[in-house]
Amino acid sequence: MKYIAEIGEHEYLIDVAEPEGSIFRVTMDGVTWEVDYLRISDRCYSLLVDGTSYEVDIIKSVSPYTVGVRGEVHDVELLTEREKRRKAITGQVAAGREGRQVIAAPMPSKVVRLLVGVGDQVNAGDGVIVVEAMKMENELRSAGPGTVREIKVKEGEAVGGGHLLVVIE
Amino acid sequence: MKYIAEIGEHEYLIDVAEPEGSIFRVTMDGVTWEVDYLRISDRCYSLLVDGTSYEVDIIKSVSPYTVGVRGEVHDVELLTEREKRRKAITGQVAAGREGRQVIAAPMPSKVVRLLVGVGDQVNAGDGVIVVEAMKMENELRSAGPGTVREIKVKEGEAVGGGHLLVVIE
Amino acid sequence: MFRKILIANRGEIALRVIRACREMGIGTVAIYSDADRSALYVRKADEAYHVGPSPSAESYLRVDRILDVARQSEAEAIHPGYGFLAENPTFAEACEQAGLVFIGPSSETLSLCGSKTASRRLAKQVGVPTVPGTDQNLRDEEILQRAQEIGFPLLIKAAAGGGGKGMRIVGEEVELQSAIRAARSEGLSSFGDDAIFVEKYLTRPRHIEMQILADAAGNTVYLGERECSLQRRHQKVVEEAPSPFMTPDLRRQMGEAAVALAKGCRYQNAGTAEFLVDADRNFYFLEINARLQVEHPVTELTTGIDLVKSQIRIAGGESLGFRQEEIQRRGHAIECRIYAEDPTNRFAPFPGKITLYRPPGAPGIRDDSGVYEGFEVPMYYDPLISKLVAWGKDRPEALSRMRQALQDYLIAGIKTTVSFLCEVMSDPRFVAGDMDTTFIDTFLQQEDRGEPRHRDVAVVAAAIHAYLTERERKPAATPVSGGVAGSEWRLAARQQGLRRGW
Amino acid sequence: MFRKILIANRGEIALRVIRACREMGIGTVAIYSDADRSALYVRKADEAYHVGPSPSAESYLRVDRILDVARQSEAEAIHPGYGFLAENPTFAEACEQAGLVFIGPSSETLSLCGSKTASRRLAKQVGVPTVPGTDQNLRDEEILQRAQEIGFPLLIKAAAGGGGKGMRIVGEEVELQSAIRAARSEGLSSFGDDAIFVEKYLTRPRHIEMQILADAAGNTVYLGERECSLQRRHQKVVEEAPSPFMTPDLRRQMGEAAVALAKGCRYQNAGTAEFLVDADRNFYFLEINARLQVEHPVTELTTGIDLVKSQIRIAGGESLGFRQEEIQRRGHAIECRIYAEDPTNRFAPFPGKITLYRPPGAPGIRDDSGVYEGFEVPMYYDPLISKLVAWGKDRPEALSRMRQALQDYLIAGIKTTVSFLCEVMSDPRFVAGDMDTTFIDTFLQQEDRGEPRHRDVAVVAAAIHAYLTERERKPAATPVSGGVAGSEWRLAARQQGLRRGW
Repeated sequence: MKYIAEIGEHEYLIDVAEPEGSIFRVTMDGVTWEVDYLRISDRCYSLLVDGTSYEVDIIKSVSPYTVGVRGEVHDVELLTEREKRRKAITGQVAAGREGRQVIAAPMPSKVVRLLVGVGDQVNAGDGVIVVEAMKMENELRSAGPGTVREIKVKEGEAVGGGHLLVVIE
Repeated sequence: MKYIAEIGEHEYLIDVAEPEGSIFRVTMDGVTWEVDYLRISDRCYSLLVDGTSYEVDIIKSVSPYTVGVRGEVHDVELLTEREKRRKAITGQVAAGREGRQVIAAPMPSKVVRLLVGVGDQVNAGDGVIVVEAMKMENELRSAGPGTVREIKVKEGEAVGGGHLLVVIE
Repeated sequence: MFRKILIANRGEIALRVIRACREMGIGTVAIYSDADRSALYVRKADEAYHVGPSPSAESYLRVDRILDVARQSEAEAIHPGYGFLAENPTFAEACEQAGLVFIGPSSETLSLCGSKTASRRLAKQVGVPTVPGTDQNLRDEEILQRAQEIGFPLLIKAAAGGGGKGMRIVGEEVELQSAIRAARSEGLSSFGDDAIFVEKYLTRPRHIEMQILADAAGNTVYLGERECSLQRRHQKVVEEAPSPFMTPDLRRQMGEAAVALAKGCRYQNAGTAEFLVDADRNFYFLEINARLQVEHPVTELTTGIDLVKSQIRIAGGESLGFRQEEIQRRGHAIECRIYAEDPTNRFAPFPGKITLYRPPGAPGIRDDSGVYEGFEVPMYYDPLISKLVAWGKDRPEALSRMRQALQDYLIAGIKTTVSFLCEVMSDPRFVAGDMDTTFIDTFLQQEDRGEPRHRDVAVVAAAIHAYLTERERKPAATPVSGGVAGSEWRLAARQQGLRRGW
Repeated sequence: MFRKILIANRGEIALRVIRACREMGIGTVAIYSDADRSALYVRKADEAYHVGPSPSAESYLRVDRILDVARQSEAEAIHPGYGFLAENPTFAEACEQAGLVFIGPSSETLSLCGSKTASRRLAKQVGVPTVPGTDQNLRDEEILQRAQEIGFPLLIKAAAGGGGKGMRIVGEEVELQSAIRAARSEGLSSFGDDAIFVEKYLTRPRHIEMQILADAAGNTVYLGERECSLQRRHQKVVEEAPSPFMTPDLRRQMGEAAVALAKGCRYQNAGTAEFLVDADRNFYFLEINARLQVEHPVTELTTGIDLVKSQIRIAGGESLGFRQEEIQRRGHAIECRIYAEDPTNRFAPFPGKITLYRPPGAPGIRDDSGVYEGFEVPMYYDPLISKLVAWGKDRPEALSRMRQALQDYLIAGIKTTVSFLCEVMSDPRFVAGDMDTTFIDTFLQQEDRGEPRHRDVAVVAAAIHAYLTERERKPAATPVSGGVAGSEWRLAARQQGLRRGW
């Protein structure tokens, strides 16, 4: 199975061969790693690589994967070649639609104040909406210029994490 | 849903009504318990009964259930009426076959010595087979008199927990 | 002793009090809001009662409902924890009137400690220094005169000010006139009030506090200090005992000051006197926290005294049972507060469901946590989810244990401050014990946080996981081995087959 | 200090050593057999190498393979843990010859401590009492004479005996002649040898041991005793420090005896002198355990000294760094050994897969465990899976904490001794500190273990669980609420709907 891995600004070509028993051979940019693996639970692995022992936790189990290893946390985007092509196209489309922005609640919270109305012009950095969680207010800002197209919530409303709040185009 | 519960020498008639929201009404020998329940995980519940809080762990999830509550561990056999009838019949059959005994490995272990051969007569308390685990030998004995019908293992063999060792009739 | 105690709080501190009660054989009554039905402390209490919807104002701050539950459950005393109603004189009084013992100081003492003016007056009476200055409105001439007495640098503050507005630091006398004008004008434009006052400006002070215990007979002792200089938004993030800055002499002085303050307000139960300490080891009293502190475990680990059980015993009328000179401190303890906050997004709160939870455990490690795997951290309350505490025979040992414990602490599903605390624990200034209240802000401005070392392994692991996940989706394919599940015999056989013999 | 240490052991003690090394910044090399590929310590080590099949003789006892791994991984020292090769002079010597530091005493010292005769000789040399008697074959007249010297009660033992056969307790002189005849005859018929000897019989002695530390320069200190009288099949099950039976004077005497023994055999590193103590507080040396003891945590918690790190420092050539009079003990610590054994079936070993695992955590609680949820406890090794340790400012506090911790400890899938230990902790004789080496056998003969209190709740819970399990099997039915999963908003709404308003 071939993947393109993106981590920070780094990109790797990955080839995972069918495992033999407990041994995976993973080729990464031409270098082959021989990994003795053991699945401890759904989300935890014990990996032995040339004797070096790694306990690895898959903190987020869909791409971009979040991987914990020896106290470090890494976000790893893994794409098949087809997904990579699709992403490139989508990226172009998104770029073409210039600044369509969806502002979502970063965590479960309560809408404290709407700072804009439908039709308002906003610039990059302008405050759009204020949400509150754990007694802290959090002002969500526009990443770029645009016009407020939709407001999906009311003041005082409680929303879950990821809930759509405002659409700006 | 109606059950017959057996715990130690005690037997109870149980009726579990369909829950309303988080409230279960469970009738036990005519007395109705109102239980505010919350499932914490597959095997763990928080129960509030008239304000008293119980954290309950279902240690074994098939009947007889093993239930942990406030440091106590209880084995609870739960049968529907049909299962109860079936068990009564099976029990009679088993009793009718008088002393058919299956000796199984109580835990993963190694067979150290066979103390009997096929066709041997044994009495209650006679040693039948010696198994070893964690450097301790464990002699398994016959619960009643009979003749050794089958020996399913060899000396030196490693067996899993529950593995059939010897059949005595 | 009490037969039953109601805990008027939630989260880790409710659990902490429950544990103390269980050890003492005292029954526990928990209260919970809608959001906390699934909380760990509700399961661990002997009894638990619902007191209202999720917002605190409708549940944990509802004195009437809490007293109803106390009556209904026949509790004899109420432990308020910290926060919520812990320092509320009205609540303490309501308990007293309902015939319940409030585990804390009297309502009169709470009132005094809650008033900045009364506290300063108390300090003056018992001869404990406060930050020199005045909170009264002053005329320009008065300010010029007071500035001479206080000395420079000093602070000009708008009386109605806040959040840094209407505040001017004055380094030398020549700057004074213009600073007065600026502060008055900013006060007027921002708050509609040009009243100002002066206060001594402490350059990079340390925040050090002193724990005291006082019984009903007036026996009052200090248990040593806690260094709490590491703060963000006036919220403590790391505390330790003893302070690396402390000297035996200063400890005695500050301890005796704390005892004098406590005696001066007829303090009963556990309390903490907070001080600022400048680079010359002058200390200035700030206020008394008239309750159990969040960071009480570092004192427990160094003195061996259980503060919660002491609180309950004192409230039950028992005497302290030990004298000042019998208190022995040993070793060093550090506490890291684990908050549900996103360090990569200006520490925005991050409630949500904990999908993986693996707390550390090792010699010297204590984790006062209120959460578990599967728990939904509510958005309504303080983001503190756990207090990780490490004890060592000295500061380096405590630090090395804390570093390992933080590295082992796995919390997924929400963002937490674990990785941020990991970095703080390795900061050279922190390791040297060189900190003050500006430490965290300075630390956060540093860009260089070191290169990750295990990026490659993370990529390989992600690839293996993706491969296996894909295979599971197509169950027709050859089964993939390597799971823990299944008989160990098979595992052994497989591995033997794979390895070349020795 | 060493850069890398190989740990020639498995389970909880391997993990314990790994943690000490991590704190010291020393790299760790683990070894594992087939059965231990999935063990926790393998994941927590920096490196891990396979050394053979599951049986110890083919893996953890294979000196050649272990030294190969040490060379391959460039380890500089070997920590042997306890058991396996820990007290094997051949292994220690092989390490020395391979240029590796063996973290323990020299091979000569190990040889001496491993010989009962040499140990008794050493004790005589340094003037430490042993159980009076002789292990030589004696003629009848000699026995009559020695019996007078030793006093009654005494023990006649067949030299070739064992397991109680050929052994007679003699209470008074008149019984002596017939006892001699019986012992000789039983010896002859059972072992084909009528040689016998005499030994003083100690009525219900206590087993108390003394921890020592000795550095390369010969600085030797004692860290206080451990009470280890609670044993089953000569296996310790509960240990504590200090002993409830100890007096300051006896402690000093036994401590000085332990130091004299250690100096007498040029002991280096951590070691333990084991003694029997009779009701009159006479003590008799048994043997030196020339390694880290399983029960070392109770000494660590009372002295504040990390014994594993001390071992490593001493092996690295560092001096102790403290003198006898600087050692301060504080409070009380108790250890309960959690074995994978079935207390309802004569404590038969019970290996298998751990399906649920929830270790306790609370102030004063330390859990030295080597397992996790999902781990298959192998059948090949010692059944010890965890050591639960409680510290308190005094014995009652330590005990109350231990009771709560045991009650909170959930291990499912295998049988363990947790519930048995729970009962021991509440036994009136144990609570009173009145124990000796016969305690556990006596305890097990008691019938009355108290009525369960929560049988009804268990039945109700099982019924609810069965109901829900049945419902899940028929997904067409109305969905049943009550799960933690899902949005908390829904949860809140549901509960509000259900409750009558306040």
